[in-house]
Amino acid sequence: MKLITAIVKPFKLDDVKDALKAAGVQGITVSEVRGFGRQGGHSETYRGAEYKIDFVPKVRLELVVDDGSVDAVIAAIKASAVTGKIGDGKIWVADIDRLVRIRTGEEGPDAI
Amino acid sequence: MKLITAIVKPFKLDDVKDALKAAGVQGITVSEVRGFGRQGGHSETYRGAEYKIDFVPKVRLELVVDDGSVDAVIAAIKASAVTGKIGDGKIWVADIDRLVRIRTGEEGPDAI
Amino acid sequence: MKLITAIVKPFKLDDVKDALKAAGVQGITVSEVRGFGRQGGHSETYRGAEYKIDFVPKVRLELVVDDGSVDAVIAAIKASAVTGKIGDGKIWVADIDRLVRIRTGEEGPDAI
Amino acid sequence: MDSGNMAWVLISAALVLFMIPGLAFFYGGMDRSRNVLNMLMMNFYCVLIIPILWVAIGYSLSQTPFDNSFIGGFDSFFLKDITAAGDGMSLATIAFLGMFAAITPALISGAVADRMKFSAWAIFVPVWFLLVYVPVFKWVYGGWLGQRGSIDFAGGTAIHVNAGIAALAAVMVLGKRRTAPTPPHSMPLVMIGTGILWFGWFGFNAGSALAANGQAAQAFMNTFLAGAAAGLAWIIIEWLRDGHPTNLGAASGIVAGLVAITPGAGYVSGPAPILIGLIAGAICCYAVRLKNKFGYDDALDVVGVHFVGGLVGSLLIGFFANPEFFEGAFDEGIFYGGGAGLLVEQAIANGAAIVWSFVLTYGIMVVLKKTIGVRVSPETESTGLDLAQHGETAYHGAQ
Amino acid sequence: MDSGNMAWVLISAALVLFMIPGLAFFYGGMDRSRNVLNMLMMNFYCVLIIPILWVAIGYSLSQTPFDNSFIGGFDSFFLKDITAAGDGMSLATIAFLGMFAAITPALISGAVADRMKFSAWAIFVPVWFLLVYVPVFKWVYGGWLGQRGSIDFAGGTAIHVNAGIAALAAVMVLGKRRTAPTPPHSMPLVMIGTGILWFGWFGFNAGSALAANGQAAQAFMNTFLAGAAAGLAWIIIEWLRDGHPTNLGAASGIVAGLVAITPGAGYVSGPAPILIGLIAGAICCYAVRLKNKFGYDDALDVVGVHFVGGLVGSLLIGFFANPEFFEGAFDEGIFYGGGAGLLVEQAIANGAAIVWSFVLTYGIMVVLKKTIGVRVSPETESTGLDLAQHGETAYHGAQ
Amino acid sequence: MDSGNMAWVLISAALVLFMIPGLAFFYGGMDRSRNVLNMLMMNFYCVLIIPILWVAIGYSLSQTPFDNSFIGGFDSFFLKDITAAGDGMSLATIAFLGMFAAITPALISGAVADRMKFSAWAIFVPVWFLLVYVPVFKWVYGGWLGQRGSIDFAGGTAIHVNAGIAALAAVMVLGKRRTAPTPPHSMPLVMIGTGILWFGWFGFNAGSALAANGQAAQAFMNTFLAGAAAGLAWIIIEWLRDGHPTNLGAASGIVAGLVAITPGAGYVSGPAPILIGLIAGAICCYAVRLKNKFGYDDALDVVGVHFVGGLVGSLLIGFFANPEFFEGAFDEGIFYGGGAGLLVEQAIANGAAIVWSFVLTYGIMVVLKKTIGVRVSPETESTGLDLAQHGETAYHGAQ
Ligand SMILES: Nc1ncnc2c1ncn2[C@@H]1O[C@H](COP(=O)(O)OP(=O)(O)O)[C@@H](O)[C@H]1O
Ligand SMILES: Nc1ncnc2c1ncn2[C@@H]1O[C@H](COP(=O)(O)OP(=O)(O)O)[C@@H](O)[C@H]1O
Ligand SMILES: Nc1ncnc2c1ncn2[C@@H]1O[C@H](COP(=O)(O)OP(=O)(O)O)[C@@H](O)[C@H]1O
Repeated sequence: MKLITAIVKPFKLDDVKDALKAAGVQGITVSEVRGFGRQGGHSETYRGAEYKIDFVPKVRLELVVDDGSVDAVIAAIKASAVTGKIGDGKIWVADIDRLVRIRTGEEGPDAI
Repeated sequence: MKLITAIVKPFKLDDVKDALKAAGVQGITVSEVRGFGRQGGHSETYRGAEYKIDFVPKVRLELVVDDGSVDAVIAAIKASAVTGKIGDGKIWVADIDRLVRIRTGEEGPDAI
Repeated sequence: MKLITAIVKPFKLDDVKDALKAAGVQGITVSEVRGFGRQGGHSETYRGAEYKIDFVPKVRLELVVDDGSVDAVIAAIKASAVTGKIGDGKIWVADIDRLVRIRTGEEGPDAI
Repeated sequence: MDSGNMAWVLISAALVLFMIPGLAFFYGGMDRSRNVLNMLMMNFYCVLIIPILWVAIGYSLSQTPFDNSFIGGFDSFFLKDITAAGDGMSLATIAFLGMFAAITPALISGAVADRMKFSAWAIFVPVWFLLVYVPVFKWVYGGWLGQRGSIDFAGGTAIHVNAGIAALAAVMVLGKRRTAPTPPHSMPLVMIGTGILWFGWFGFNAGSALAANGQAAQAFMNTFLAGAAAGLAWIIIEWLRDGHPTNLGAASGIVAGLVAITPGAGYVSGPAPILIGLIAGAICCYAVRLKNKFGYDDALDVVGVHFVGGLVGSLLIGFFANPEFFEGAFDEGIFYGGGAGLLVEQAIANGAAIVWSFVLTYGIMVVLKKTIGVRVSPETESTGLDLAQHGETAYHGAQ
Repeated sequence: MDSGNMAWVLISAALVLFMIPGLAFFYGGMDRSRNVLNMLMMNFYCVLIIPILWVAIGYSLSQTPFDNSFIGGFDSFFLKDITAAGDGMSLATIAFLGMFAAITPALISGAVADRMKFSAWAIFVPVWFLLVYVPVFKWVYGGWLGQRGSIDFAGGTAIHVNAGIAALAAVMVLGKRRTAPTPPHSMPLVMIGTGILWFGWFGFNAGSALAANGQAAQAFMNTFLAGAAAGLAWIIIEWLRDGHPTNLGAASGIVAGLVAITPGAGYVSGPAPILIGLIAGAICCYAVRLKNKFGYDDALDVVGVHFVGGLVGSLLIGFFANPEFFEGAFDEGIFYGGGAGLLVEQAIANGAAIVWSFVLTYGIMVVLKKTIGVRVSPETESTGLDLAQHGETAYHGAQ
Repeated sequence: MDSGNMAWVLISAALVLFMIPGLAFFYGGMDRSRNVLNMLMMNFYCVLIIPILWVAIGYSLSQTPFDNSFIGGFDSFFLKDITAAGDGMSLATIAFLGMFAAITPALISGAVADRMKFSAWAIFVPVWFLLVYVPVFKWVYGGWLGQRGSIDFAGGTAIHVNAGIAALAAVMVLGKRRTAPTPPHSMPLVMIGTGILWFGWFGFNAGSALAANGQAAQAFMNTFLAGAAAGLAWIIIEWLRDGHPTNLGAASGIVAGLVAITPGAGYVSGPAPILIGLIAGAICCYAVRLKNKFGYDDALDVVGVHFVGGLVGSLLIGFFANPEFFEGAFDEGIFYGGGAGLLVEQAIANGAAIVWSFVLTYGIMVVLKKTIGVRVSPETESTGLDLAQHGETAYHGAQ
């Protein structure tokens, strides 16, 4: 099994979720994060003083999937999260040894 | 060393923490996340309009443990986080190459 | 490629970010987390009742880097995040199979 | 001079001023977190620009000479000849009315949320004030609509119907949001706004007696009862229909009831405010869903609450107006044996205000659209107006 | 008619209305984030249902005929014969008193936080109002307790002691929360509530003079000083005992001082309000810990602050009552040479209110428990009342 | 007795009390989330300690005997001989003035944010009150500065200039923050504070007429217009200079305008308040940047807004003072043909206040620094004052 982590633009979350659903994904864990990258941050001005905000809001998705689904999931995220503008985010994949469903104790792909 | 990630119901956090403490765990990192899964979301109604909230609040725990502790930790989480109702969450385990304690520079299991 | 995860004290975030920039890092994803560890929590008192707060605020950084940069990045984080006081945090490293830049579809080290 | 009346008008004016941030929080809490500052700014902006315009020219055009029927003149340009000398009561009254002038365009902001360029809003507000608010105010208070015999105690027609129908015209030109509506980002902020609004509304309605007298007491009592009754009606319907009584329902009902009692606040009595509240609360609870049927994107339900609530309340005067309060100056309500005369006048007054406000607002918006544009870019709509339009972010978390 | 008195009573009534959201925020901020909307709703609900009941029947039963000793009648059913005619002062006064009626059950909400079914609350409030508030109010104001010679200027016995002891009875039936108490989810919201409460309390206390006169000025000054002194006492004790002066301590002390000065606000003077504030602040600072000793789960310390603060303040009148303010209508306080007579009357009045309120409240809660049930499900208690009871969530983050 | 005046003074006093939490939220919202409670506490503390000191000794020292020029005496120690008897107007006035006494040191808190030990603040406030506020207040109101012929209607010199320059002295001793300034942690909280401040300021300024008369109406109108004009000026400058009109700009401009109109509120009329607002808004919009040039760390711009705004407003009286309001008691303003006499007196009055306040404040801070210390530890500065100084955390998220 693999853990796919994706960093996307916050306003794309709904699109990505729908695309993943359509691709058959049954579980996702999402968190609010802030990203620093090529996109650069922005500046805000309060009483004429500029504050450089280096970190911009992003959303982070984590999905555990079985090995065979990785390509489809990545494709779905790419298609739904892309705007073509800098800062669209990343997807990375890591190996998972073990997965447990807490409710039933099931392990492995059954637990996905 | 292994990185154990667990997604649990927010109101179970204290129980899980206590169980992990009892199991000898010395460090946990926790974050607020939102989960999408079989549990489904809920709907909220504002001025008669229904809003489907797909993501429900969850808590995410990360623990780096030495290889020998994985089973005990998983057992502790399972026992303390379970309600038997859908949405209890997942536990997954990944391999860690290296662990450093920032304060001392210690590495490996000593740094846990 | 490697995924470096670091847990640091919140007020050190700016220093760490600057150190990582200086070390040539081009992307970081940051999240607010709460940590439980040797540092212990703190207690707060409301109307004379003590509340034990076990989890203290921490910041979690994630960076995907190529294998050759791991040491430099760890060194940069260590140097910039250390206060010498308990609770300075951890750094851990895991293996990444695959990395995709959503905007361009680039994969591997090019996508960093 | 009567110091009690002065004290009452002054504190009432302050209460109405306080309603403007109250409205901002009521709307801002309902909005999404990346647009809340734009919402607050649209409201606060009204109370920066309108006061100046009001004393410069608005008061004059909308009131003096008092016997003009359609529009005033320049007699009181910059409050010429109106001083604190004598009892200062006219100065106090003008300040009080200035608060109404400021809050009326602010009401519209809720409809255009999430997509209107602030530069367009910055022009819309003063232009709308001069072309729509000022003449309608004149017609209703001393002008032809008032002279014909319609009643509007504290601004049902002149303020709520007027702003409510303008909101509809504005969103018809503006178009729908590209992003889906979201649940309120902060219900506590909504409730802070609601609390301030109700509190301030006692000044709005009971202050409109322009004296601390029996009519003020009646308007006060009515403001208390109608807000309560409408809030109750709304949550009961919700409970039966949707399964839950909600905070937003209570808040919306309270506001709907306050809107509905506004036109008749000083002219109805006994159980009338309760009935008006119950009716308005129930109707508005359904009216806020009309936008789905008709397809206009009134983001925070300005039409469903202010237009509908104001219209319902204004027409109900035709039934409930108690002649005790105006000694023959108007027809009594149907329930006091007055026949349909007053009801017809109420309909005419609202009809005239609706037509004028709708047409002019539509026109102003079209001109703005064709010139500087009225919508932010799709990207700004996605990423938030606060940062793009104001260079600010509402909340900066852990620091 | 005296327009100054009218202005003062009206603005005071508005101030008391504003206290209800203030109380909601004070409690809501202290509550956990998944239950804050339930807390707000319990409070706002009171000001939807009680106003209607108050004018329908509550005022009549609790006041007219004025010479009844135990309960009024139906003479003023739906405010029959009470109109704005003449000076309208009685209408204003009834509105003012209606605000008190609305806020009293709201006080109880803080005790039952985190576990009470909203449907049970929705029935509890009107029933409690009719069976407990109305008679106790009558007894104290014009009824047998007042006739015997006890003093309650703005509602120490009738409101704070009454609601405070009811809170105790309610939680005894309701039982303890299954979840551990949590620190306040938003201290800024608590402080917003505190600010509004203190502001509004000037209307509550000084408005109770029902005129803008010297007694009102004295009650105003006392409300200022007692709030300050009690807040100061509380944070000093905290600083010495716990190592830190806290915002919640300041807020709690202020409220405790305001509660304690309420019964005597118009009857004490000189340094008395400072002493009453210091004493009440210190006692309540310890009293909020009693629940741990006795094992009742008064979530947000309604007993420790309102019952204890109200009782302390009411008994202290027996010492501090200055006859200058009532010319023989009551015994003077002990420090004015009056003997223990007044103190005894204060004890009797509070004793009677305590017994009646406790017993009836307990009974109402038991009946509710046996019929529709008073507690939410354990699951709702774990996952939050806002969503389960109201279908709403207080905060929707980044959108 | 005039009940209208009494009603007006009492409600005005309540409004000023409400400004203190308003100020706390205005400042607290601007501060970072880990220090917001310390900011709130610094403000609330003022209204716990000062009221007691005010009636104990402050009023006496700063007013009676009225003909003292430099400092009062002990005649009114604990308000001796001042009772509610007669009309109670003096009691009401003393409560009203007590609110001013409480808010003045609170203004300083914004400058010392993020680094001052609360224990040092707890001593600073009462000492500063006695050594700085009390004498300057005496000099301005009835003392030598007033006798010479300077004007300060509602506290431009005595309050804003006084607190503003004290803020400068305090931060010079305190030193700069170790941590970089941060953007406001909650702009909605800032705007809640702004709304409350403007609302309350009508009591502050128009209440200072101490009667509900024409002068109060004029002060009210001026408070409305100057706040609006200054807010408008600020956001226009921002829009042109920085590219965006901001909420914080609107809020800051409103406050700057309110500060600037305070000294002349009851003595200027016609378009003067608009001009004063525009000028003050524009100047303060630039003045808040001075700290960068001169290197003092005035965290939340107390100097740039209160000192500069107060001074500008006070000097502009020299131009705009309308003799109609004081019948020869002072020189008329230059625009009324009065020559530079009044302007010179204004300069002298402010100069005297500035020197006294700066020197004494500097001295108090140095003594505190050398004894108990004025700064929190570097670690506390990094990790937050709320937890270290108050054992509290502002927000507890999902629970
Ligand atoms: N090396 C990296 N490791 C972890 N997160 C990264 C990395 N690079 C970028 N990110 C995340 O992806 C987001 C987008 O990256 P950015 O460089 O701005 O643009 P792009 O995705 O177009 O390359 C960043 O805000 C950050 O959250
Ligand atoms: N494949 C997955 N990858 C990542 N997180 C998942 C996955 N499936 C479920 N989760 C997380 O676990 C939570 C519970 O999952 P759910 O399917 O609702 O019920 P259950 O845990 O009983 O199977 C989800 O809300 C989500 O946060
Ligand atoms: N085994 C672990 N797994 C995951 N996170 C940990 C672990 N141990 C510590 N942490 C994180 O690191 C933080 C600091 O750890 P702590 O034990 O307090 O001090 P130190 O870093 O000095 O060893 C914790 O608050 C927690 O967030």
